[in-house]
Amino acid sequence: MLLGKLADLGGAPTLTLTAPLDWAGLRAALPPALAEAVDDPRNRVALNGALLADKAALQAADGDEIALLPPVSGG
Amino acid sequence: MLLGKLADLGGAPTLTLTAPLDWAGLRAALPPALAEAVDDPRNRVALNGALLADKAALQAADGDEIALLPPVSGG
Amino acid sequence: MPMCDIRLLPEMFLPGTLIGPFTQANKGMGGVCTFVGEVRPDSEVEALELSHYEPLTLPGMHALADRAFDRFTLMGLLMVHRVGMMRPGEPIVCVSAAALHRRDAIDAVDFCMDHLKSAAWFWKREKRADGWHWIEPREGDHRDLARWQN
Amino acid sequence: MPMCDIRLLPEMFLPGTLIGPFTQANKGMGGVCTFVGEVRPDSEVEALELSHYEPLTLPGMHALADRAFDRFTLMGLLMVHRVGMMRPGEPIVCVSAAALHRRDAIDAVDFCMDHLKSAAWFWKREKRADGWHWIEPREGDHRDLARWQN
Repeated sequence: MLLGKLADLGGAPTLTLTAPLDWAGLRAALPPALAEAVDDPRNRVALNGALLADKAALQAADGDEIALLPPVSGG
Repeated sequence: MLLGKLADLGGAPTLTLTAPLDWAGLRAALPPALAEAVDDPRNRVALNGALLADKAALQAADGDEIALLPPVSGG
Repeated sequence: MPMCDIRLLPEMFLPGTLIGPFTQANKGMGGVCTFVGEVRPDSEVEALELSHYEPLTLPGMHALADRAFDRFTLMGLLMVHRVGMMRPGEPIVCVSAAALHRRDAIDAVDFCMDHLKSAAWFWKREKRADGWHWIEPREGDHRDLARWQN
Repeated sequence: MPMCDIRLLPEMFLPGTLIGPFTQANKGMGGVCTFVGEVRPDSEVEALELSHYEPLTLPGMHALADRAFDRFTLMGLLMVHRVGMMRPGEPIVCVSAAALHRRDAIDAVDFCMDHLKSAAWFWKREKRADGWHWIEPREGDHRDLARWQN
């Protein structure tokens, strides 16, 4: 899942990647502009709906949903 | 006009006094408990709907309305 | 042109009937903040009476509205206060502010409520089993008011 | 028992239809403060889209409501946020808090709005003549949020 402006960088709101994926694997699988953007500490990562405190510790298995979350802007 | 708790001290919401009245005359014409209460700086005085900055400077003529205003409590 | 609706109401009112038209009249406003105060329910209070002094009370509310317009960037302000005899649960005050930015709308309502509560020409008394009691502003009301003194 | 009504709405809503029942459900409350935000009118903005991430957004709003109940003495809290495509002038957010004392009601609405504005899982973009633009919180929004960090 790509949220907010990261969806523009990814070219679509969702991407399907091959599992298993760690942080290096995720970055390698993303389009270059998006791979660079996810390094920005303001962009957060959630695995199956739970925010990761340390995104570099990502370990995604088959069927897991990774969400890339840029800074929010609500109400 | 006696507002708020000053109406209780005056025994009625309005009193009719004989003009002309200055501050000493007003105090002399009021029931003693009320005369004492109006000295309290928290109690304000208005003449014909206009607050007096200095109530001791009161000068009321025939037909004027004096309002004795205790501290407020609204909404 | 800013819309300003200031009223003293001697009879029970339904806040929705005021807020709906106020919101409609301020279309394109960004945000509207509203506070409705009710006579606080208290099993010992049978009735509440709010007296006012006509020549000071309504002009004082208009002056308060002018200060709110000076201090905040507002598109509209509604300020309605009951007077007379009320029962617990009835609305006693309704303040609504429309502004392009929420900070102005919320702060204007806060400002007007603090001043209506302890710096407007109203006198409140409650009827309990043992008779009528005059109510004075709480210490917290004075503290709230002091926040705006700059 | 405190009443807590938290919703994400994908369709246009009329705030009055939510606030009326909320106020009725909190009879005997002292006061209720309500903020309604509308998509700000801007002649250059054709539409606004608010996206969210289901697994985080609604749980995040519930967590925000819990914090508001911890921080303020509330009787009820209504927090409704639009998602999806909106036109200028449509309501986008409605927060209403009922409390015995006005300070709690007003501050709770202020607190929830500041957090919804810059610390809730929403992403906003505007459609202008030259296409879509992502909107980020203004500097003032971050300052507003920082007020609560103690």
